[in-house]
Formats: sequence, structure tokens, C-alpha cells
Amino acid sequence: MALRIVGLSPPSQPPRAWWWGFAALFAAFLLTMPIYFDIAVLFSVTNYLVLALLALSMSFLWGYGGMLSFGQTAFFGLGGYTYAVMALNLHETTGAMIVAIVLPMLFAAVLGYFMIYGRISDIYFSVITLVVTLILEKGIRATSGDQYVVGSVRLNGQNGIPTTPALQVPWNPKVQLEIDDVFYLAAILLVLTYVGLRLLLITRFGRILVSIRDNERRSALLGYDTRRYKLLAFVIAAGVAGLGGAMWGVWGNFVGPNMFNLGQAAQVVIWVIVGGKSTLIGPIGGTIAVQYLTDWLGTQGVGQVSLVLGIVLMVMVMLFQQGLLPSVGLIAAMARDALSGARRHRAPP
Amino acid sequence: MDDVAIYAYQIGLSFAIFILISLGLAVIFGMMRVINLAQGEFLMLGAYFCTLITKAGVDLWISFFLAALAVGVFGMIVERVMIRYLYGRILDTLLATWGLSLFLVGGVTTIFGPQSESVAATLGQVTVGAFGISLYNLVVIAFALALLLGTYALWRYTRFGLVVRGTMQNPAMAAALGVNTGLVYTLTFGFGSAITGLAGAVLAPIVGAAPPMGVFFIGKAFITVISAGHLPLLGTISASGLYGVIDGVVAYISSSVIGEMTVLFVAIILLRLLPLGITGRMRRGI
Amino acid sequence: MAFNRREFVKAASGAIVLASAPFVLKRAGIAAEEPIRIGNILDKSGGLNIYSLKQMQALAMTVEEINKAGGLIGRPIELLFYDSQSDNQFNSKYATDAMVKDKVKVIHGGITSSSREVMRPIVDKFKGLLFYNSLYEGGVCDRRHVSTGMVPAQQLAPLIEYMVKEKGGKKGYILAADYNYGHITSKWMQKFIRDHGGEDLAVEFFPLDVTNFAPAISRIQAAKPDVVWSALVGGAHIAFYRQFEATIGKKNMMLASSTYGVGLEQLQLSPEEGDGIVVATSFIDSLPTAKDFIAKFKAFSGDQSYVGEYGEYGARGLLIWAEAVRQANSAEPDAVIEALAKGGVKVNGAGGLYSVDGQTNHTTMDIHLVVGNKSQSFDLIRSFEQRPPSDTQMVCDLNKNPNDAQQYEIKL
Amino acid sequence: MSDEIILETRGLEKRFGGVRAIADVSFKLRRGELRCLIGPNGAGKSTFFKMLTAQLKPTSGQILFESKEITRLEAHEIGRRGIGIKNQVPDVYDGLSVRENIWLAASVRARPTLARAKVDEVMARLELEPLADRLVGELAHGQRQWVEFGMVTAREPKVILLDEPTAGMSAEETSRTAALIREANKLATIVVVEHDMQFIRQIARTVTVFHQGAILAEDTMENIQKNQTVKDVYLGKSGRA
Repeated sequence: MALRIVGLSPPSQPPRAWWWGFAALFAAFLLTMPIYFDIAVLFSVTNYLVLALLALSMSFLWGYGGMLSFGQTAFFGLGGYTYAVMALNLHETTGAMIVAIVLPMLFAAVLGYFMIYGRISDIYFSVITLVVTLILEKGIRATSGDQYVVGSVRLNGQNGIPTTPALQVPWNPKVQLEIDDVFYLAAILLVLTYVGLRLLLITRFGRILVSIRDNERRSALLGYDTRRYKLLAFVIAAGVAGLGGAMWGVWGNFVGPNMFNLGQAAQVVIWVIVGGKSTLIGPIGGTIAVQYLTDWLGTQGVGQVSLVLGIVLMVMVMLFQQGLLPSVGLIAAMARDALSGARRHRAPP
Repeated sequence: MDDVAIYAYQIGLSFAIFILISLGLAVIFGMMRVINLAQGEFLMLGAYFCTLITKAGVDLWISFFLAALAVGVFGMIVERVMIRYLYGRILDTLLATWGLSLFLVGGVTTIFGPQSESVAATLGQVTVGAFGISLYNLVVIAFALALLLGTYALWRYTRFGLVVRGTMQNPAMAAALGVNTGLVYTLTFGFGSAITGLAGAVLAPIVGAAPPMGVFFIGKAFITVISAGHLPLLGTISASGLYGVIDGVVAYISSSVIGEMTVLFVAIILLRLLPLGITGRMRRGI
Repeated sequence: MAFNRREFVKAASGAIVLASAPFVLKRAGIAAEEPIRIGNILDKSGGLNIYSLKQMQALAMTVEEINKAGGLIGRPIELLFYDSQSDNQFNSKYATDAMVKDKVKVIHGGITSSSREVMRPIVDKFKGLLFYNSLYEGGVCDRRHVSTGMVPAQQLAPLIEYMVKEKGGKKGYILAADYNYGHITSKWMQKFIRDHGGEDLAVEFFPLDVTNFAPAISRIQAAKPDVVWSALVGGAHIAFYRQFEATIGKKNMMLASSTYGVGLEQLQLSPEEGDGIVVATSFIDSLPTAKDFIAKFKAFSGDQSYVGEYGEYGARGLLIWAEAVRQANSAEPDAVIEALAKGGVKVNGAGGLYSVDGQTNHTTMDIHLVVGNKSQSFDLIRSFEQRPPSDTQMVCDLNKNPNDAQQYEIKL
Repeated sequence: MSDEIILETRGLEKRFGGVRAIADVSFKLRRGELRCLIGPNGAGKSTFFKMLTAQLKPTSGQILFESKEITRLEAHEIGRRGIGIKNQVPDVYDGLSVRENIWLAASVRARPTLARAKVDEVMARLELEPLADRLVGELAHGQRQWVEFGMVTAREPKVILLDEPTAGMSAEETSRTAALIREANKLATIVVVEHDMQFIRQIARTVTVFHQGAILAEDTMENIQKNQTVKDVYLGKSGRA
């Protein structure tokens, strides 16, 4: 029997008042951070926020669309590279940012059409997306030679593009965003994406998407063209990942083939697993927690970071399958059931 | 004539490497529906055991089998401690073994350091026209074929093979017939691990042993096994054959990057056309 | 597995070295002064750590020595270590941390060109100083960046002249790692081979994860060169030397490299596989000038194995920086940069005399032509004294353009 | 009931490997009918239903719906044209609430306001209001059957296929289901697969008997009960007649 997890209502219900309060509080906390923290902290937090966009992209697709794409990094990397190449060619960043969202979506539309309309089963979907990101990685890595130029920009293979331009203010291209500006932008984008995806789930599209995750055959028999909804979800997720990639390029002034690689793809899964895929806020927390841990371990001299990450992943899968946040809710639910059960026994007949 | 021989050699070696890196994974995935992402690290462990045992003064050929045994035992421990709690949950297993993979890379780096270890198998070379061919590479091809035949024979002709196949098809029925299904799972996982360990050991004299080596192979192994479909042996042979030919020929006439990318590309097309893999439509066989 | 705990801890951690620092400092009587903070960003974990582990230890050792000897300009050095985990996103993050949060006076670090190119703009932005202690493809022109490693003109010119002229290796076949370093280095190889009347038959590039070189070796056999030139990099590519020996053999074809030994390849190959590979390097353990350093390093790290060039780079980088600080009498980046620009920063290190060229912030050094021997080490053929970074000098003049901050790709 | 044929199959056949699960079935359904399919287990009734709704592709033969061929259409296209099915095992959204389940069915075609009205109407008819916000996965088997029945009717299909709608139900629940089916029959043509003869007698006018993948007989219930061949293969064996 399905145990209802505390604080986890079915996604189709409009968010309650407390949720809006929470989202506002979250936004307020983020936006006032520059008052309390120095610029180095902001810089690392910006990285977490940008990566959280990637985690959101995956958790939306996996948690609500039921599609586990190991290759969200493909769109992340594509977004980053598109931004870098376009911005360097055009000397203008607003358009580059838009293209960096649209191009991954187009790519996802083609790839998704190929897979989803081909009725490729779940596990193969995961594998193909992984293979795609690996192909892109290999492809990009093989562009070290000086013949690989897009417009006036060398792709630079292994080395990536370390001259990725800072973002300009759209209405005044002479002003470039500094570290704290990028932080604000990332925070706003993350909150908007989070709220946007959450609200998307209560639209007709969102509710049908969730129904497909729950029972695809039933949705098809009712008359929904499930492939269309899945494809659209895939495309939206790709856009979010592309945005994340472009912002990551803005954050570090760098894009490189590592954005596509297996390790990066693994990390995304770890974030979402740790945070719990049954919510959208969980993976954001998961990203911040895991990335902070990785950063912190890197300065602690404890030895191999991968050793610790490996243990984290194994423990999460073995003991907290729902992810940390929902696990807390699950324990609360069991406690509540136990308590109410006890009360029922005590109550007079 | 030289050309024919050299093509045959390139294809043979490429095929053998595909077989070696994916057969263990195929047994584990095909029989148990467990995707072991730490398979590359099992390969790495095999290579490390081989170099360590050889350094302790044991003959290379014996150390291959000791390495296989060691990795097999390790695999059984992993099955007992971790995998068995995750049966039927294909994604969770995948994630847990991914964790194991990271853990092993970190652990081996901590213990043995980051540099690669090596073991020499200088058997010399044979000459075909203008070309020299490393004799050891021919041994590798022979090993791959032997491993295939051995696995086939074990599955097809022994009681163990029959019990395993029966258990995988219908565990409840097997249990009712008095089969200790838990033990069968452990042994099958151990067997798959041992094959992988052996593969790592056999490849060690060519590629050495280094902590990140698993990552170099896991992608290819994964793709081979997924393309294979649900019949582990027949599927692996066909997929390895296909990719071996493509990789061998393309890598020889152009470059190894193009070779690998062609393989990945063909894999995608193949899965689009045959969503259940090469053997997806076949009903019988192993 | 029985660990010697002390050795293990030392080997595993730069941070632990810091923990012992207060004691050392107190004994040296300089603990009262405000320490000079420096950062070291290297890959302790991940695939690139074969280049990093000894370097970080050598750097920590050199810091400890300077502190024991009374510190630098009367102040102790405080070393912060950051593990960039072979992933550029951490280079970016830690460089910012080091500059902004920890306010270090200099960052030593970066192994790959890409990690350097990620950190350089950050160091520029916060007006810091970056010491890049690694051999690379040359061309970086930035006064906040100091290269203490070899560039192609220093290393390849003598190596190729020797192979073509003296060993008769006219026809060359070039194999290189498929990234900037390999591409640029292979071009230099072609240029020098042609300059000396030789012929380059083919150039092939290999991604860093390629381990099966059988196709390439067959192509080499078909082309029949005299020398195979290798600019292969990383753990996977070591397989090439193994497969080359098993298939063709150095008896039948010569093998020379710009990178062999850098990742301690000779220790990972059998004696036969490493025997006879010709290399040009700025450091080997058996140099007469290296005795003292090697002994100290082995005692410090507890690791008796070959140290090699990348280990020595750690000590070299720090010593050069320390000398510049002494000449400037300040650890502030801008003062150090000014001292470097004067061109008088010279250090007698374990590989010979290092002097920083003020025009390019690259280092003039001795280059040693060496050949792999049967004891997994190198024998010295001959040394070329004080070779300047002439390739970078062709394109870069920081005295004229102090605000230049780019990497030139040298056109041939 | 009109004489118009709403659903027809011609020479429908399905093979699984070497086994013929459905062999040369030609079947006609008139608009407004309430037809029962009976037959022993393995006779091919569920397979037949699955082919009608594109859950399985026929090996050969044709399916016509309102005189148009639908053999090669996708499942959702068939759903849209107006064939609804309740599968043998409850096929619902366990992770969603009862209201959400019905809403999803109602809003396939209807506009949002109409869909909401439809949901209320269906919930009232099936007396599901008290359960509206419960997760379907939490409900008892019989309740889930009704939820699914509600879903199928909520989207107002022209033909409803019900595969064992009373399985696992008490006598009381069964007779309520029979009433619901008769009610639904006022608007739609219905085909029911059932084993419960009592139930069939309550609702059916015409009965089609499947045996070994083919149609053995088709007649009124009384005549079928008198049919000796049917008795031999089915009723006789089960002893429930």
C-alpha cells in the first residue's frame, strides 16, 4: 500500500500557501546572501545554483516524466558551448544565451523524436542518452586541431574554450556582469525555473505527464498521445539543462569537454538521488550538499574524493532510496501512523 | 596478402578486446538483469591482481587464473553485501554499482598510488610480410575465444549451467525444486566477475593496470551488452563481432577516434532499429 | 595491508604538512611574524594525479625548508593545498577561493593547459600571480603568469637535431596526444625535423583514453620510418611503449619522445620496454646537481621511488618565486612581478641554473638529453646549457606590452 | 439498438511464435449492443480485446470501427476515436488521487470547465466522492475497479470494452456493477468479458463464445446454454451452468 509521504502532495495539486511562503523565503535568503558572505562564497554558491539547474532538468524529466536520461550533460555541454561560440562570434551575449537554450531544445527534439517515437524502452533510453553525451564528448575532444573553427572561434578540443565571455547587460552591452551580479542572476534563474516547473506540473500538460509516468498504457488507452507529451518534457528539460550549461560558462568563463563526460553525468544522478527525485526542491538541496562536500573534501587532505562520493552513493541507494529529504518525510509519516494508531487503540469504542 | 592478414589481425584483436571486456557484464546482465557499472573496476582489479601476483614471483599464466579467482571471490562478496538487496530494481543496482565503481577507483588509488603498474609478457613477434605482429596479441585473441567456448560449454552442458538458467527463468519454481537460489545468484555473479577479472589480467600485459582504466572500457562494454539483447552469449558474440569489425577496420584506415565514434554511432542506429538488441527477437538460445 | 602511518599520511596529504608547521615555526623563531600565504592547486585525485602527487610533496618540502631556515623575508610561509580533482571546475573554484577568501600571494599549480587557462583569467582579475610548473606548448604572454617548465623550442631543438643528425633518423613518424599540447608540439617536431633535412611521414593524434595502439603500430610498420616521435600523454598512452616493444621493438626502429618520463612512465614499464627511448628533459634524478634534492625528498616523503621532472617542478617553482620575493623584498604580487620583469631572478636548482626571462616570464634552463636504461631510469647523453624559451620570445614581449594577457599559438 | 455495425473484425489473427492465439476471428458488433464474450481461460478473449485497442498488433486481418479501418492505428488514436477499455487487472494511476484519475479521463476531449463538470458527475454516479482525495493505490480492489470503470465512462467512448469488471467483487458489488453497466449502455455500445454466468444473465442479450482463439458460437444466452458444443468445451467442464 502506498504510504503517503508527509509534505509530499501529488504534483497535480496547486501549491499550498506554505509552499509559496517557502519559495519566497528561499528566494529572499538567496538574494540577501551577498550581505552576509564574501565574494568567494558567492562564487562557489553560484556554481551550486547553476548546477542545480542541471539537477532540476534531470529531476523534472526523471521524477515527473519517468524518463531517466543519463545524458542531460549532453544538453548542458551543448548549451555551454553554444553560448561560448555564439558570444565570441557575435560579441553579444543576450542572443547567445537565447540560442544556448534553443539549440539544445532543437537537438533534444530530434533525438527525442528518434527515441520516443521509436518506442525505445526505459533502460535503453538511459543508455542511448549516455552514449550521445559520450559521443559529443569524444567529438569535442577531437577538435584540438586548428582546422576546427566555428566562425572565428577555435573549439580547442580537450582544452575547451577558456575565453568564454562574461554576460553583458542586455540593454547596455558595455556593462559586464561581475561575480555578485552573476550570483543574483543565477539565483533568480534558479528560483524562476523551480517555480516555473512546479507550476507547469499543475497545468493540463503537467498532469498528463505525471499520469504517463504513473501508467503510460492507461494514458494511451484514454486517448493521449503519450509520445508527444514525453517529447515535450524531454525538450523542456533540455532547455533547462542548456540554460544551466550556458550559465556555467558564464560562471567560470570556461566551457570544456568535461561538461559532457561520464563523471559529470554521474554527478547529476548522484545529486538527484541524494535529494530525492520525487520533489523538485530535493535535487536542488542534493546538488548543494554534494557539491559542497566535494569542494570541502578537496581542501581537507582526506585523500581520494571519489572514495567518499562512492560511499555516499552506495549508502544513499541502499538505505535512503527516496533521497534524503523525502526520507525525512517518510520517517515522519511512519511516526505519524504509529502515533495515530496508538491513539486509536487508546480511544474509547 | 599482407593486407588481408593485417586486416584479419586488426579485426581479430578488436573483436577479442570487445569480447573480453563485455563477456562478464553480459553474463551478469543477461542472466541476472543486473547492470554492474563497476564492471570496469572489476577489470581493473583483475589487472592489479595479475601484476601483484606476478611481482610476487608467480608465473604469469598462473597469475591469470589466480587473478580471476580473486576477482570472482570479490564479486561474490559484493553480491552478498549489496546486489542481493537490489534485485528487480535495475536502476538502483546501476546506481549502487556506480558508487562501488567510484569507491574502488578511490580505494585503489589510495593503496597503490595513481601510476600504472605493469607486467611484461614479451613473447616476441611473428612476421607477416612487412608487418610484425605481437605474439602476445595473438594469445589474447585465443584467450577471448577460449573464454567464449568455456562459458558456452559451462552454460550448455553442465548441471550448474542448467540450474542457473532454470533459476534465472523462474526463481520460484527453482526454489520449489530445492535449488538454493540465493547461492545460484551469488555463484553466477561470482562467475561473471571472475571472467571479468581474467579479462583484466589478460589485458594487463598490453594496457597495464591503472586506477582509471575501468572508465576506458566500461562505455564500450555497456554498449556491447545492451546491443546484444537478452541472449548473453550469442548476443555478445554478434555485437562484439559487429563492433570489432567496424572498430578494427575504421581505426586502421582512419584513426582510433573515428573508429570509436563510428562504433557509438552504429550502436545508436542499431538500438533504434532493434530496440531490444540484436537477439531481441530470438526466443531460444543462450 | 600494513601501512607505515607516518609515511602514508605524508604521502596522502599536503594539509598534514601544515599541521606540523607551528612546531617548526616556533623552533625557527619566526612564528610571531605574519605568515605569507601561498596556495597550491594540483590534482591529488582523478586521472591527472600521476603528475601531481610528487610535485605537491616537493612543494610542501621546500616550504618547510624555507621555514626551518628562518622563513622568507623574515616571515613564515603558510601553504594551503587545494585538490582540483582533475576537473577544471575545481581549478576555477579554488583559484577564486585562494584569491578572494584565503588571499594568497601566489598560486602554484595547474597541470594541463586547460586548467592553467581556467585559472589565469581569475588570477588576472584579482591581480594575483600564477606559477605554472609544468612543461607545456608555449606562447602564454601574461605578466601575472610565470612558466617554470620547458617549452618546445627548448626541448625539441636539441633532441631532434641529435636524432636526425647524429643517429641518422631522417624519416620520422609522429604520434601525439589529441589536445593542444600534442597538436602544437607535433608542429614543432615537423618543423625541426624538416629544418635538419629530415622527413615527417605522418602525424597521428590519439585521444587520452586510447589504449589499443595495434592499428597505429601496423600503420607505422607500413610506413617504415627511422624514428617514431612520441608526444603521448597520460596513463592510457603508456600502453603504446609496451605494444611498440612487443611488436616492432627498439632494435628495429628508434623511439624518441617529448613526454616520456614526465608521468614516471619508465617505472611503469618493464626495463626492456623503457630501455633506449631518447628524451630531452630539464631534470632527471641522476644529475650531479640533483643529489641533495633527491636525498631530501626521499627522506621527506618516505617514498624511495624515482622522483622525476614533475616532482622537481614543485621545488623549482617555489624556489624561483621565493628568490623573486627576496629581490622585491615583498611578497605582494605586483612587487614580485616587477622583480621578475627586471630579469635578474636566478636560482641554482636541482636541474641546473634557472633564470626567469623578464620579457616572457618563461624560464631559461639547462636541457638534458637522456636515454632510458635497463634499470628503469635514465642515462645522461649530454646537457645543453641555458636554453632560452625562444619560441615564446618570438611572439611575446611583456616589457613592451605589459598588459598583454593571451596565449599565442606560434605559426610555423 | 440500430442495425449499424459499429465495430467489425475480418479474419483477425494473432500468432505468438508458433502459437495461434487468435485464429481467423470475424466479429460484428451493432451500435448500442451489450455483448458478452465468454470462453475458457486461454480462449483468446483478452488477446482479442488488446488487438481491438492496439495494445497488440494483429498478425493479419482487419479491424473496422464505424466502417473505417483502424487496424494499424496507435493506441491513443483508437482511444480518441471512441473505444475505451478496462483491462483485466486494474489499470489505473496508483500514485494519483481518485479525482485526478477521473479528471485525466474526462479531459482527453472536453474543455477544462466541461471536464470538471464531468468529473463531478462521474464521481457522483459511482459514489466516489468520499474517496476523492485518496490515492488510488490506497484503495481496495473493488474500489479501484470502479475508479477504472469511471475513467472509461468519463471520456464518453462509443464502444466500451470491459475485461472481467466484477473480478474479486462481492455479490452486492457485482449487482451494482451490473446496474452501472446497463446505465452506461444507454450511451455506449458495450462488450464484456466475464466468467460469472449469474452476472452475464443479468446483463447480456447476445453472447459470443470463444474457444481456442476462434468464435465457437454466437447467440442469445438461452440458446447458448442449450448449445451442446458450448456445454462440452466450457459450461460442462466448469459445471457452473
